[in-house]
This record gives sequence, structure tokens and C-alpha cells, in this order.
Amino acid sequence: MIEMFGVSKVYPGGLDALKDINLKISRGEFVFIVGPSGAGKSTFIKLLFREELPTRGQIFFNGKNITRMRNRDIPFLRRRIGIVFQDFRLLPEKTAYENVAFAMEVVEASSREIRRKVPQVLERVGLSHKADAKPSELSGGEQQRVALARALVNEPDVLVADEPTGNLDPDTSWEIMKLLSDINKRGTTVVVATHARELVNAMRKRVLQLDKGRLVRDEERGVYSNEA
Amino acid sequence: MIEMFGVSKVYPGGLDALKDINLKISRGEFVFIVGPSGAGKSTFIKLLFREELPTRGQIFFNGKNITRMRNRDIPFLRRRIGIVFQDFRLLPEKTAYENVAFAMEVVEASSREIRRKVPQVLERVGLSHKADAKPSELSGGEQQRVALARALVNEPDVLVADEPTGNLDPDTSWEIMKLLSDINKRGTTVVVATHARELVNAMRKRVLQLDKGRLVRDEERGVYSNEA
Amino acid sequence: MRLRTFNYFFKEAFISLIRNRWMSLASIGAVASALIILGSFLLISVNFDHILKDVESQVEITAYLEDTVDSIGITRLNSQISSISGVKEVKFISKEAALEEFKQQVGKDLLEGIDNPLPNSFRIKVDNPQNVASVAGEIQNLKGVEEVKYGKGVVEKLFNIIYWIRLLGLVIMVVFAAVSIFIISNTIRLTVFARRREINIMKYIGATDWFVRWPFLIEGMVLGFIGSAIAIGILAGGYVYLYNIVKLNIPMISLIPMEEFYNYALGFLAIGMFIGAFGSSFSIRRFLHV
Amino acid sequence: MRLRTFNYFFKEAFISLIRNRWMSLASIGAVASALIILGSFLLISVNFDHILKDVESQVEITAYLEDTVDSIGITRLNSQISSISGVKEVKFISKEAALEEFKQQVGKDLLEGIDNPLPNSFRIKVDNPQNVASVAGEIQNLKGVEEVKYGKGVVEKLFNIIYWIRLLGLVIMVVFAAVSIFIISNTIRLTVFARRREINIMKYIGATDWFVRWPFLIEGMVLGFIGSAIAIGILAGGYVYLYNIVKLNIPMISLIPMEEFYNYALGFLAIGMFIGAFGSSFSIRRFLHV
Ligand SMILES: Nc1ncnc2c1ncn2[C@@H]1O[C@H](COP(=O)(O)OP(=O)(O)OP(=O)(O)O)[C@@H](O)[C@H]1O
Ligand SMILES: Nc1ncnc2c1ncn2[C@@H]1O[C@H](COP(=O)(O)OP(=O)(O)OP(=O)(O)O)[C@@H](O)[C@H]1O
Ligand SMILES: [Mg+2]
Ligand SMILES: [Mg+2]
Repeated sequence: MIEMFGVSKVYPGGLDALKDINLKISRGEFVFIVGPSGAGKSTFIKLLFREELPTRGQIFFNGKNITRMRNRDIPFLRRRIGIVFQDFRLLPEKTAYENVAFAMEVVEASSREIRRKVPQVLERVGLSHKADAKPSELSGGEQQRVALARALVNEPDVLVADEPTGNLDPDTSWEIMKLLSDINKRGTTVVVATHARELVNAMRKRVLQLDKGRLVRDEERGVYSNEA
Repeated sequence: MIEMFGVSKVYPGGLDALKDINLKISRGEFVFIVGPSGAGKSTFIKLLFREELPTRGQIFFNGKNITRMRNRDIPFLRRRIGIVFQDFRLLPEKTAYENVAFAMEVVEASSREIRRKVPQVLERVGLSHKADAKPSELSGGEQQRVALARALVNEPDVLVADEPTGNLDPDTSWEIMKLLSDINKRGTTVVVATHARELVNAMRKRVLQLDKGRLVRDEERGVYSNEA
Repeated sequence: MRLRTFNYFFKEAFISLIRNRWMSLASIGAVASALIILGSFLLISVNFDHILKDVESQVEITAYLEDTVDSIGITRLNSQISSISGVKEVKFISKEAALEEFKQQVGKDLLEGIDNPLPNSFRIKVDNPQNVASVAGEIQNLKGVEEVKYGKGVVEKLFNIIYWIRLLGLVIMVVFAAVSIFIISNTIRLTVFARRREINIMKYIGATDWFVRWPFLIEGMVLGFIGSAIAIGILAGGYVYLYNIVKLNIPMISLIPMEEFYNYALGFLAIGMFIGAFGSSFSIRRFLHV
Repeated sequence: MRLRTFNYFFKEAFISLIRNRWMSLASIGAVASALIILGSFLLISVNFDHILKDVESQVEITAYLEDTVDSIGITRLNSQISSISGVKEVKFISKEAALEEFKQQVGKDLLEGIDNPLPNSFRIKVDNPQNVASVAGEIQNLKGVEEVKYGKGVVEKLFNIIYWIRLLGLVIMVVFAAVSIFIISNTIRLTVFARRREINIMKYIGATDWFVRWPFLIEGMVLGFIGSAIAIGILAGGYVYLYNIVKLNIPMISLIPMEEFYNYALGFLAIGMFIGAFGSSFSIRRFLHV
């Protein structure tokens, strides 16, 4: 479902954030992306939903070359990918409920559907009681869970999460991981960039390890790190 | 050095973020604040540097009651506290170097001093090579380290860090913790709100545990959690 | 696009107006300010033009008749002059009336005791000031007319001045209109700029350009509408006030009554809404391409 | 505060001007636009006033002399009139000159062959139009003066109109100035608003209010300065251009030469800088209290 051929990303300023990445992620997989800070994990994710264009190489999503995609088709690509951003990217003037509902408005869901699903998904991330709070009134972990709820609500083909537990305590992190695992079992492809060693080691899923922009490890049922 | 007497914080909207906190943190201590998402950790920190005022109770910093402080004295309180914010709060139009230098400009350090210390502290957080990048050009973990560098550069009396390793891989997190420990050994009081169970357990420092706004545990040489 | 989505756009636009009330007020203020300036100048120049027209219409042709023309001849000449195309008004001034007027003018009976030396004459007004010269020429050719006078030279100069004043007014009008549009769109651009991150985020989670644009467009239109309505209110109020003062204190200047500006007011509303809508939808363009 | 800190403020201000160049341009544009409008209106109204003064100074008193006054009497009257306080200019019109003028006026030698019925007269101009009536009264009392005329009634009406026009001009000026200041400060407020988070952050890391404020203040001052300089440039250029056109095409209207506006230009620079500086430092107030 996601294929990359010789993908490199050089940011203006000369930094090679990704170098010659070749990989294939199939429908229904659960993939961890690990690697030290600045390794290129977020860049990898940004390429997937066309926040950034690769400098070289081709990226295919469901057989479509997204590096050649016309601007007006990009929104429809993004709707099939649910994204949890590392910096959350919540709309500051909208409440938690509205932030999640907005993702459904975008795909022109009916108001009935919205009223049904939004509370449901907020419940799943444990935020029903914060539905009416704005991002500035939420704790870091609460904001992160709103971002996750927003990514889930449209039942995307792929769920991409960049550091979805960075601001969460171990218990909540576990619940979130179980949630992602559930979703994955129902058929959604899940890609998670993370530093949560314990979780990665416990889940035993496919692990892609990046280091200074290179894909240095691609292991089924892998762990966070082969050293230590 | 920090004392709280019967401190409560009720946010507009009725939520009790902190309830009747009494504690004393002495000069030179190293304290972890732990607790689930939404427990009140960030609120606790916000009270320390007067981002928020407590609803009830008194807070003393170096014997001064900061709840009764005049507005124009607040900047001088804040200069004695180095803060790593959970959401970084970097100036978006300044480079990493300038963001750190700015904290020194604020205290009217000489340009010589600035030119000497900023590269030094960036080196310590491992970001010398990113000195000229703006926050939008940095990875999540890099931004977090810039925020740490900015908090360190003025050699504050207290270093307060809210989730300083949330976006860092385990190795870098360890280095950061060692750095905080070093600074603490040189006499700086360090207060760290965190979810990093492994680190807390390994360091064996004083642990304050919050739960739904209550201080439920205050333990010397404690661990992240007494259950599990 | 579904109808319900449009409902949503309207709801979004109004919610955003209220949430960003501070910026909304700034935009409304800018629209109102710019249009108040533009409108004041428009009112001034339209009235000035009105006064100039009055001045122009004061220009008369005087045709002095030969002493030999009798009353039948005068009647004939009167109808001949009236039938010249462009002539609006013909008034006969008998030599006695002329003397009377002369006395009035000089203020004293200077010509007392001597024979009236002044001739009979016609005073002719034309419909369009541009026709003065040609009408004067035609009258000159009529039998029984001794001489025609119309302040040759002076009239041309007056028309010349009026022409330049009108041109100047037009130039300033265009400049003011351009500057007003700039001020409004500038302000709207800044309010959109303050929300650039919001626009980016919408795009990142899969909104189409038009989905982002519509609420802004509606919002801009509402801001423009309110702003221009305020401008119209203030201008109308101020104008009526001035109108009454002028009417009372300087009766010789006749200002145009407020009623005649109703169509301008509609134009203003249209301008306000147009700039508001297109200003905001144009301004978000650069933040959409992410 | 150390000198080096001040250097830093200036550096910060200029860096920020360039980094936020887009918003800087918007602010400069707003300052320039508002001042262009204000300046245009100022130029128009000052010139209009100039022309009105010209009109006022055209008001003359005519004193008709008794036929018995001989040339010695005329000389005596001339010096008597000249010595009346308020009299600016005295011109003798002999009865022959008056006839000539009359002929000119009527356009034909209507009075041919009869004795000149017109009297000798003086035409008197006064320094201040307000004095016309009293000067006329004094002249009336002189021996040898038969009658004095000065368009009584008409002059008073003219003065009345001029008074109202001046008042109207002043009112509009005040309105325009207020609106201009509003537009400028509104824009500056929006640019500060777009940077509200930045200001908060500075405060959170221990900056004093003044430390945050100074660079904004300097920045606002520079923006105001540049904006008003641009406005002055455009106004001066446009005015000189118009001045030359008017001079060439309507010589009877005498506009005020550009040179006389130099002090206004300085005033504009001062206004621009003042609003820029205080607009921005005032606007950041609400973001400082964190
Ligand atoms: N817009 C940009 N311009 C220039 N360099 C950039 C930009 N974005 C990222 N980089 C650089 O590219 C490298 C990879 O960044 P990326 O955000 O992908 O790292 P990451 O693996 O997500 O790290 P982290 O775990 O800290 O979030 C970093 O060194 C970063 O500084
Ligand atoms: N400005 C605010 N207005 C209203 N409620 C708030 C505000 N800020 C925080 N809260 C609420 O107060 C509670 C404590 O928030 P706080 O940020 O202190 O949590 P935290 O312990 O830092 O959590 P995390 O680990 O997720 O960062 C949360 O439930 C949050 O929703
Ligand atoms: Mg990242
Ligand atoms: Mg927190």
C-alpha cells in the first residue's frame, strides 16, 4: 500500500534528512519507525502525506505516485491517511470536540454521523470529560489524545502517528498502543514513529530503524534497539 | 527554597487541577514530579514561575511570597528559574542560537559573555550543528533540546523542566538526564515533570506523585510507581 | 457540495467572527474608515460639481437689438431665438428695464436728465454651456440684432477652470478609491495572516482549498457589509446634519439632498462586501499551498 | 539600562522589520495610505483657503465723487482715503476711464455721441475683508464723496459662505485625521497581534515589560517614518506635477508653491513616527500581562 523507491530528502540548507529509502508497507501492517532524535522519522511521515516532496525518488500510495500528484488531489490523499502530528496541530480556537468534528466536516459527513462518532472516539482516548475544553486548556497528554482522536475519527486506510505517546504516562501510553493495535487488527495499516522503547519491545511488530537519514534496519517482530 | 502551603488551583470552568498541596523543596534537591496525564504536573510548574496564580494557598520562593508579588517583580523571579516548557515555547523567527542568546539578552549579559556561553550550552545538549536552524527546521527532539539549552544558559537557581525527554530517544534522554544530574551536583535545584519511568527508576531521586491534583506520594530515592 | 456543508460554512463564518471578535472589529473599522473617507470626498465632489453646474448655467448671451426693431420685430426675434437648438430660456429686456438695472448697478441716478442711451436686448440661456459660442453665432446672424455679447474669453476661461477642477477631482477620487481598497485589503490580509497556522492545519488534515476558503469568504463579506453599513450610517447622518446647517445659513448654496445618494449607498455596500470577500479569499491563497 | 542593551534593541528592531517584512510592508502601506489621504485633503483645503482669500481680497469699495471736485480735491481725497486705517490700495478712475470700461463691458459704443454721464471715482481695497463696511462708512463721510458702493449684502453673504466653507473644511480635516490615526494604529495593532505568542514567550523567560517594548517601539517608529516619508514623496511629486499643470492651463488660479509645505512635511514625519511608536507600544500592552 505504501512503496518508496530511492527516496531522498535534502532540506534547503543542505541537510540530508533521508537518504535512498526503499521499502514497502503492505495493507494491514503495523510498523514502528525508530531512531535517534533528528534521524528523519518525522520527515518520513511528512513525505507520506505530501507535507514535503522528496528531493529524489518516487512514493506510491495504493499504486498512485504521490510525488506526481496534482495539488487538487492532495486533500483526498490526506483524507485516507489519519495523522497524529508530533506537534499536535490542533485548531486553537476550537474545543476538543470541534477539533475532532472538524475532520469529519472536511469529508462532508452528515451532522448525525458527526454527533454519533465524535463522542465515541473521544471516549476511546479517554477524553469524554474534556470535550468542551480548548487546546490551551488541556494538558500536554490530553492534547496529544485529541490529535489521536481526530486522526481516528474518519477510519482512514492508514493511521500515521508521530510520537503519539511522548506526553503520556506509561499506563495511558499502553492504552493508546492497545487502541492502535485494535485498529490495526480491524484492517487499518498503522505507522508509528516513536521513542517508547518498552512499548516497541513489548509489541513485537515490524521495526524500521532510521539513522542519520538511512534505513539501517527493517525487521519483522523487532525490538527498539539491537544493541543495549 | 520552594515552599507551598495549602495550594489549590481551580481553573475557570470548575476543574480542580491542584488540591491542597503542601511541600518543601530545599536548595540543591533533585525532584521528579510524576503522575498520569492531566494530574496537574504542568499546573504545578506554572504556579512556580507565576504563569498562573494559585486559587488558594501561598507559595514561597527563597522566602518570598510569590503569590503576593508585584507584576514588575515577576521577570526577576523568572530569571532565577530556568524553565523547559512542555510545548517548548521557542521564538519561531529566531534561530536555535538566537533563541538561547535571547535568554541572555534579557538579563543584559555582555555580548562577549553571550558569544562564549551560547555555543557552549548548545554543545552540551548536542546541537552545535543546528545553531543556525529555526524551530520550524528542527526535529521535535532538537526543539526540546534548544528549550533545555535556553533554560540552562543563565545558570538559574532552579531548573524546572516539564517533560524534557518526551520527544527524545532513550539514549539522548539518558544524556539529558545525566546533564540535569550534573547541573544538580553543581548546586542547582532541579525539578522535572516526566513520564519516563525507566529514567525515574534508575536515578532514584525524590519523587512527588500527583493524582487528580492531589499529592499522593512524596518519597526520597523513589521510583516511578509503587504498583507495577 | 452539499447544502449541509454550506450551512456549515455559514455557521463557521459566524462563529469565527465572534471568536476572533477583536480582529473582526479591526477589519470592520478599516472598512468603515476607508469608506468614510472615500464617501466624504465623494459627497464633497458631487456637491462641488453641482455648484459648478450652477455657475456654468449662469452664463448668458446678451443680444442687443437695433433701435429700428419694433414690437412686432421683437416678438419675431423672440420666437426665432427660442427655436435655435440649445436655447433654454429667452428673456426680453426693454431699454427702460436696462436703464433701471444700470442705475441699480451703479447705485445712483447718474444718467438723470439725459436720454436713455441703452438699447433693447434679449438675454439668452443655453441648455449646455458648451453651446454658448455656437448659439451666439447663430443669433448674431439674425436680422435686427446689432451685437451679441457673452463674455467671450471669460467664459472659455471659466469652462477651462471648471474642466481642470473636475479632472483634478476625478484624479483624487481614483487615488482615494485605490488607497481605500488598499487599506481594506491590507487589514484583511493581516487578519488572515494572524490565522495562517489555522489555515495550514486545515489543509494538513485533508480540507480542500474551497473548504477552507468558503468560511473566510463569507466572513469577509459579512465584515465588509457591516463596515460599509457603518460608513453609510455615519456619512448619511453627518451629511443630513451639514445639509440642514447649510440650508439654514447659506441658502444661496444648494446642496444635493440626501435622497439622491441612495444608489451610491448601495454601491458602497457592494464595494465593501466585494473587497471583504475577495480580500480574504485572495489573502488565504498563499497559506493554502501546503 | 546599559548602552549595549540599547544597541541590542535597535538591532532587534531592524532584524524584526526584515524578518516580518511582509507585515512591515503592510504597516508602512497603511501609514503611507492614511497620510496620503490626509495630506491630499490638507493640500486641497489649504489651496482652497488661499483661493478664498483671493476672492475676499477682490472685494472693492467704489467711491463716486461729486462732479464739483477738481484735481486738487481728488489728490486731497486720495490721501485722506489712503490714511484711513485698513485701506490697502486706492486707485483713481477718471470719468473717461469709467466710460471706456463701460464700453468694454457692454461691448459696443452704445453711449456714442452723448456726453459722458459717468462720474469720477476711487476704487479702494482693504487689508482685511472684515473692515469693508467700516471703511466704506468712513469714506462716505468725506467731503466731495457723493456715494459709496461695496455690494452691501452680497459681501456679507460671501463672507458668510466662506466662513462656513472654512468650518466645513476644518471639520472634515479633523474627521480625516482621526480616521487616519485609527487606520494606522489599527494596522499596527494587527501586526502586533500576529506576534502575540512571541511577546508572551519573552515574558515567560523573564523579560521585563520594557525589554519587550523597546524593540517594538523602535520598530514602530521606523515603520512610521518610512511610511510617512513615502507619503510625503508621493504627495510632493503629485503636487508639483499638478502645480505645473494648473500654472500652465489655469493661470488665474494661483496655487501655493510646494516650498511652503516643507514644515507640513516635517509635521507628517513626526505624526507618522509618533503613531508608529505609540501604536505599537500601546498595542503590546495586553500581551505583556502574563
Ligand atoms: N524544514 C526543515 N529545514 C531544514 N532542516 C530540517 C527541516 N525539518 C527537519 N530538518 C532536519 O532534518 C533532520 C530530520 O528531522 P526529523 O524531524 O525528520 O527528525 P526526527 O527523526 O523526527 O527527530 P525527533 O525524534 O527529534 O522528532 C533533523 O536534523 C532536522 O534538523
Ligand atoms: N487553562 C486551563 N483551563 C482549564 N483547565 C485547564 C487549563 N490548563 C490545564 N487544565 C486542566 O487541568 C488539568 C491538569 O493539567 P496539567 O497540564 O497540569 O496536567 P499534566 O499533569 O501536566 O498532564 P500531562 O502529563 O498530560 O502534561 C488537566 O485536566 C487540564 O485539562
Ligand atoms: Mg520527529
Ligand atoms: Mg503537562
